[in-house]
Amino acid sequence: MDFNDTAEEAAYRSQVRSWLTANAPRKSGRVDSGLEDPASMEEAKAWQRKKAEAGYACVTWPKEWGGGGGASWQSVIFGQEEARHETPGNPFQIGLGMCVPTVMTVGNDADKERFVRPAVRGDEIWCQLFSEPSGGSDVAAARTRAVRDGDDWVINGQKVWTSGAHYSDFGLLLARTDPDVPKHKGMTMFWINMKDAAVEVRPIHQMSGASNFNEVYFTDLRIKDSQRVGGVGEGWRVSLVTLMNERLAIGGGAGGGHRTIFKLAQEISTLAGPAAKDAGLREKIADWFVQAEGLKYTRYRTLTALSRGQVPGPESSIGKVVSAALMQDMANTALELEDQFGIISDPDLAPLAASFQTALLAAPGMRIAGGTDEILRNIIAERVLGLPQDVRLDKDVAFKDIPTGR
Amino acid sequence: MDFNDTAEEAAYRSQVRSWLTANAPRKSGRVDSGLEDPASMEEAKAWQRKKAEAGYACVTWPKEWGGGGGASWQSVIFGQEEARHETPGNPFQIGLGMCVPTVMTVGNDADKERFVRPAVRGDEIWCQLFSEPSGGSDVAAARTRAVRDGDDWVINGQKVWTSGAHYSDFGLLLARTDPDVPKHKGMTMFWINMKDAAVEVRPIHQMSGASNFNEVYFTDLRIKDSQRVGGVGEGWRVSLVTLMNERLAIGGGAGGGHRTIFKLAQEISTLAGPAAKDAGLREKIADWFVQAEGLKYTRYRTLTALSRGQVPGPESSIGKVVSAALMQDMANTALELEDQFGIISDPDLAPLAASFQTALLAAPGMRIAGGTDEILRNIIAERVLGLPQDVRLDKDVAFKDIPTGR
Amino acid sequence: MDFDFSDDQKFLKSEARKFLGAHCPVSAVRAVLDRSEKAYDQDLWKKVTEQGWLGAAIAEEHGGLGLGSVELCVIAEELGRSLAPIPFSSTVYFVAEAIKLAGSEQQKAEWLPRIARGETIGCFATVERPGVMNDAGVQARVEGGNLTGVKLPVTDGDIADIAIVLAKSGGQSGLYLVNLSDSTVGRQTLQTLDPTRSSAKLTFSGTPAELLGEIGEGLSLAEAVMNRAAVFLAFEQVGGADRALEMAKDYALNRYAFGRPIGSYQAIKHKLADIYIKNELARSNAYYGAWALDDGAAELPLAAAAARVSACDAFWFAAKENLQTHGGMGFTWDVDCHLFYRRAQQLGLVAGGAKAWKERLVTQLERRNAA
Amino acid sequence: MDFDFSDDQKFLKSEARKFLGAHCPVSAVRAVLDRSEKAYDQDLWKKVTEQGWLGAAIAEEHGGLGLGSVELCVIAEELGRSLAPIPFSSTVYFVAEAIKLAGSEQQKAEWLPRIARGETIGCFATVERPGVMNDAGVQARVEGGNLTGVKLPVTDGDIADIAIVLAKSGGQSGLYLVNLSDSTVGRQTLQTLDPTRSSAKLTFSGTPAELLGEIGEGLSLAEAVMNRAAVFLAFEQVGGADRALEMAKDYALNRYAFGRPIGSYQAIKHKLADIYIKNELARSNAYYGAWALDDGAAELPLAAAAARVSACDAFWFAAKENLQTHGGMGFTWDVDCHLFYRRAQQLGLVAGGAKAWKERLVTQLERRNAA
Repeated sequence: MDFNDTAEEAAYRSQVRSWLTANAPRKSGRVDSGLEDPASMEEAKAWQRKKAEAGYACVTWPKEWGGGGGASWQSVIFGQEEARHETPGNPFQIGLGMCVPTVMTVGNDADKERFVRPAVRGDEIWCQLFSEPSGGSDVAAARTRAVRDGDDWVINGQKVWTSGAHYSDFGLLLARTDPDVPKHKGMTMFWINMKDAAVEVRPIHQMSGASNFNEVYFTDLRIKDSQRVGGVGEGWRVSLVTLMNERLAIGGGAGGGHRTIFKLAQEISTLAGPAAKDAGLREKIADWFVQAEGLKYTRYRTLTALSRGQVPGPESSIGKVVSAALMQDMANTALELEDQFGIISDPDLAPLAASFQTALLAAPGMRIAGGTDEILRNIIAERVLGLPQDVRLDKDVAFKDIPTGR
Repeated sequence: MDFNDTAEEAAYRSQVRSWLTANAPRKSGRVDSGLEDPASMEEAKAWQRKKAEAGYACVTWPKEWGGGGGASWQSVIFGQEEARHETPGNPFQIGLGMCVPTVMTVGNDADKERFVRPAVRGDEIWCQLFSEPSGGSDVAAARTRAVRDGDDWVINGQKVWTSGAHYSDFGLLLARTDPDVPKHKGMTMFWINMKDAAVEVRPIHQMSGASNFNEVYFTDLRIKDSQRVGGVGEGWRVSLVTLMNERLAIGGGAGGGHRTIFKLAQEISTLAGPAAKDAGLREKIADWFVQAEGLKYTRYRTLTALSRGQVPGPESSIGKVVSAALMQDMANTALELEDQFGIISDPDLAPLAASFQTALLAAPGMRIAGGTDEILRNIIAERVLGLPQDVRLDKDVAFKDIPTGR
Repeated sequence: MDFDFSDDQKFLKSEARKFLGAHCPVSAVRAVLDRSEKAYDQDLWKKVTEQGWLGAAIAEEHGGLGLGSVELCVIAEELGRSLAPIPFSSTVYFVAEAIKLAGSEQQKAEWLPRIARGETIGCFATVERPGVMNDAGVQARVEGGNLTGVKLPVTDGDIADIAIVLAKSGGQSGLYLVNLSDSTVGRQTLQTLDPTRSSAKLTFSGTPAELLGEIGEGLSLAEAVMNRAAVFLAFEQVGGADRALEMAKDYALNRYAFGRPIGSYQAIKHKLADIYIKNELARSNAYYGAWALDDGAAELPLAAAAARVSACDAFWFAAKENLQTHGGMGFTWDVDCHLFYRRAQQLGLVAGGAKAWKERLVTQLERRNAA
Repeated sequence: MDFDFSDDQKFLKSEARKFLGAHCPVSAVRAVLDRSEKAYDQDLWKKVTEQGWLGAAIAEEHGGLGLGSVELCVIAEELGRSLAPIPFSSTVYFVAEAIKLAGSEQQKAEWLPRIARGETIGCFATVERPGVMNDAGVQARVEGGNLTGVKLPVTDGDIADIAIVLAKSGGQSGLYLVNLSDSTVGRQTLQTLDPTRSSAKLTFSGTPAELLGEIGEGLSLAEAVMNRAAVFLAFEQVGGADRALEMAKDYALNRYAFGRPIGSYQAIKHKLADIYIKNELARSNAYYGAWALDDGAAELPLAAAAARVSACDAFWFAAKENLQTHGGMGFTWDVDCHLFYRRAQQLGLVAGGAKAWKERLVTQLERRNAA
């Protein structure tokens, strides 16, 4: 148990630091918060290219595919150091974290040759087309149809909750190729060109005002059979490869919130006196602090496992469950402290630039996107603790016969 | 919306008050907390007899069966007024609240003639023999076997969680008469003599030290077919009559706890000063208060419905869910306030005669006995809100083929 | 004892539900949400006026229906269910109640009939900065009958005709009645969490102001008004929470996942049972508040605080868990969950947040225990 | 960076688990619970001594193994898992740590070897009344080297050979080392929530007492000792919480209701997932505490408070929900759930309750934020 580097780690870290100091740009905006923003997208692509050229883009990937050919611990260190700089938004996460690794694991040689290097360099962006309106948490309920037509497939249907669809070049698509067999057996994975005219992307207007997600519609989208990723009917198994890679993407935490609410408390009075001295608030701050710190050190444990070359398990699911609820609770508490004033969401008037009002409107999405609280608890219960699945009525019947309530 | 009596109500209340003042004994002990306590049992029986003679024992039951022949609102008023006196323990509740009403609804004329009047007078006490070790929350999983033998039935098996089995004269027994049909169809209800030598009662030692419940074993207990309550195979439907009557028994609440913890807080310091001024504790007290008051007024609403002759629904299930959790939370908070001292459970040393330590050990039982938190939430979801039952794997198979994990 | 609405009150309730079902569908609420120039639903306001609801608890001699507070509670619950986007609470629960409570005969005769007729929209302006309403927070001053200062947020301040303003004169707090048509009044519409209820910053620069009640009693009168408003608001919150529960239930019955309705999963069932429990407790506490208000009982401050604490908890929980039950659809703009999520905050903050009310509740409890 | 146990530490952990599995089955804990004359498991104490665990974190020059604090944490976690009914925490986390922290060379040389050899059981006696440990609560007095006063509850006070007592002399607080074999010491065993860990009221009537550390530093030293103990206790709590989760899981897998294991119902699955989440957070916070302790880091007070707050929450939640998962069997005497429920309270209170530690945590945070 040691927070200090070994000599080898220290040497690598120092090399990374020098490079970052010399090369890291200042962030001028966030790509993933807006819809279309060519300037910040260009900035993001430029930064990715620069990292790729220095071997820092995908540190552990083989050099022949554009990666750094390095060890897991080097990837961890680069990530820590990069986080100390203001870098551009990252529209490459889904492609490099999930889609491209799937192509690398399951795809054919031509696809690997064609896609990996441009993705690492940031020249091409990918999105993941799994979720559907009728499916929600149930990815295997996909209804988007792919029908064989000679050497082509013709695709019709709709995906939803697709991050970055509007700026993506390619998409990894899970489609139903046989509705007459049980749901997990009748799907196939494909890659598609997002710029095809038969693909329509519509932003989803969220309650927070942002549009981080899209609906994607396919109308007679015609693709080649060579765009298949894995065998016909193997779509579910391929999707598991993709989703397993998702786990490895270790997200940031909800740390520091206690500092913000402390700042608020110093400016505000309760009926009994200064809010910063209010024992009720102080207890809550302590509770939030141990949760945020607990998550932080849980991530350190995961990073330790990663840097030892181990694959972290589903236990990293706890991060979002804890931090989303914490964010919602903290925002609500802050608004209670602001009392009548709390309703004001104008950043020029509300305390701390309305950060708690913003958090209040964003928190519901946090508790849902990327797996609801409920689904994540199922995952923990089943995959970590080994408890049985709930009774499944949808496993051994033809997909078209599964009850849907319609 | 009025807390005041109508003229008729006021007249009845005044009559009840005079009678109670003249007749109510001082309570000298609690029957239901101990195992064998002939003195307090005698006291309880004497009080019941006195009430029966004055028409106050089962206010709404017909006079010919020993009741008061009164209206629901009279029963409500009598209950309110009796609660203002220190009366003996009540070992009759299960009999008069659940078992005897079942006999009255389903039983034959001879049984009614034989049992109702003595029960009202407190001469005979009943217990309810439904739950079994393998069943738990699932009453229909009863395995106690009743096998037909000429004009008799022979009973073998075990019941559990039977309140008052040790002082009861009779029991209402749910037994399996046909294991080859689905679980809900193969049961039959009987009444049995608890003093039969083939019935063995063993107290259950609870973690709190008390023994409020028993195990009851039947070894070749032989009873007459005339002791059947309802038809063969009708046991489940009869048990629903019993359990529906359970709802009508309106329990007491968890009110007043906030007063006790206030008292504690006045004697104790936190790191920041007097506990009674601690904003964290004060917020909790407010939360507990609104829950306890909310329950109290919910009961008033139920009483209003009762006094209008309506049958209260399953919504009264909320009482125990709320008050048990409240009790556990309050006890834990009180112990945290007492800090290191909180571990002392000696009533002579611990604050407020160790009432919070006692509550801490009793609370787990409260959250379980009479329906766990989980089962009560199912009941609310299904019977109040109309949500579907969970998937049932035990409905259309022979009882003996239902998976039990053994 | 009779702890339920009377038959007449139940009839009023069912009529109110029918009326609002017809005249205040969610599309009417969305119209106010989506069109920033639309501060409230003027058609609905007119129709509500015609129903006589504005004057339900105003005496007949002042042009009202002369019903009791309980009847107003019945109406409030239905307004809460339907998220009515009108300045009802400001005008009726705050301003009319303040005038009934503290106004002179002349002030009552002048303003209550206008309110009952729907001619005058009112607003209640007490705070100027983040944090609870307290003496130190009152910077607005009245000198020589003229008010100077800034108040924000003021619900319906952008559309109101009159305001009741908490201000100080000679160091003592008072409530003042102010005609907002005066040219010295500045108004700026505020961006808030719930655009279906408008809010403004009001600036007074020597605006004529008329005392309501006695000087020195401003803060305690404001609190007395808030106690009354808290009970009515609790009914709106219970109405909203019930509707949120119904939305969640309907969705859970009709949305399928893994081949069965999500309402058959315990995670959803128990969540909805918990919403039901909180709603029932809130309803019962609100009933007690209604009784205390109608009866003029000494318990009102305690009963009002209990009603408010319970209702804030219930509506917030119901709104956020209804949204959660809807999954991805829940946080889109087009699905109605966020309307309830926003309104839960609006109602939870408009008379001050639950934290402050818990402190008020416990202070009352201490007094009662000491007595 | 390396935020995990080393291979050696993992080996120690697995050996400790095997050892306690063999020598501290639940039946050994029950023997102490059921037999009031049995204050602790003397056989186990002897065996633990032979393992060298008492001196794990005592320097070799003082007869210990000279391992680090992290190794002691590893042992603590396994002791917590097995609910070991021995005076380990009092003797090692409190008394040995206090002597290491504040003792003179002579005191160290006198007592640490005896502790390491298992000859001396220690106890830590700070409080006299309900509420947090503070200056006003210290009534015990030392005059002329003799201690007079009463301390309760004192964990292991009935079986200890020496006590470290918080008392005042000339109005200043100090920690005092007291030999309990003195005839002026009165001992009364207390009835507590967790009879598997004994506790006593100690009465001193002019008992010889030797200063540990400086006079005037008593309270701050006691807090420093509690910071150290809090980290070790957090590992015991995490161990207990993990075992409670395993019990719940095993029961949920094997208990059937309505034809399927109760572990297939979401109410149980999500409850157990929530226990897991709290346990993992507590483990991570405990790890950080262990590092801060071992490293002598300035963050120790904050890290210790975080470890304790998180561990108290986790063990209490795991213990009560494990019991709940067991249904009716859970609250019987014969099923082991209540042993964990009791121990969760014992460990949660023995170094002071979570509420006080939250206040300590936030005070530290304020200092850090100000720095």
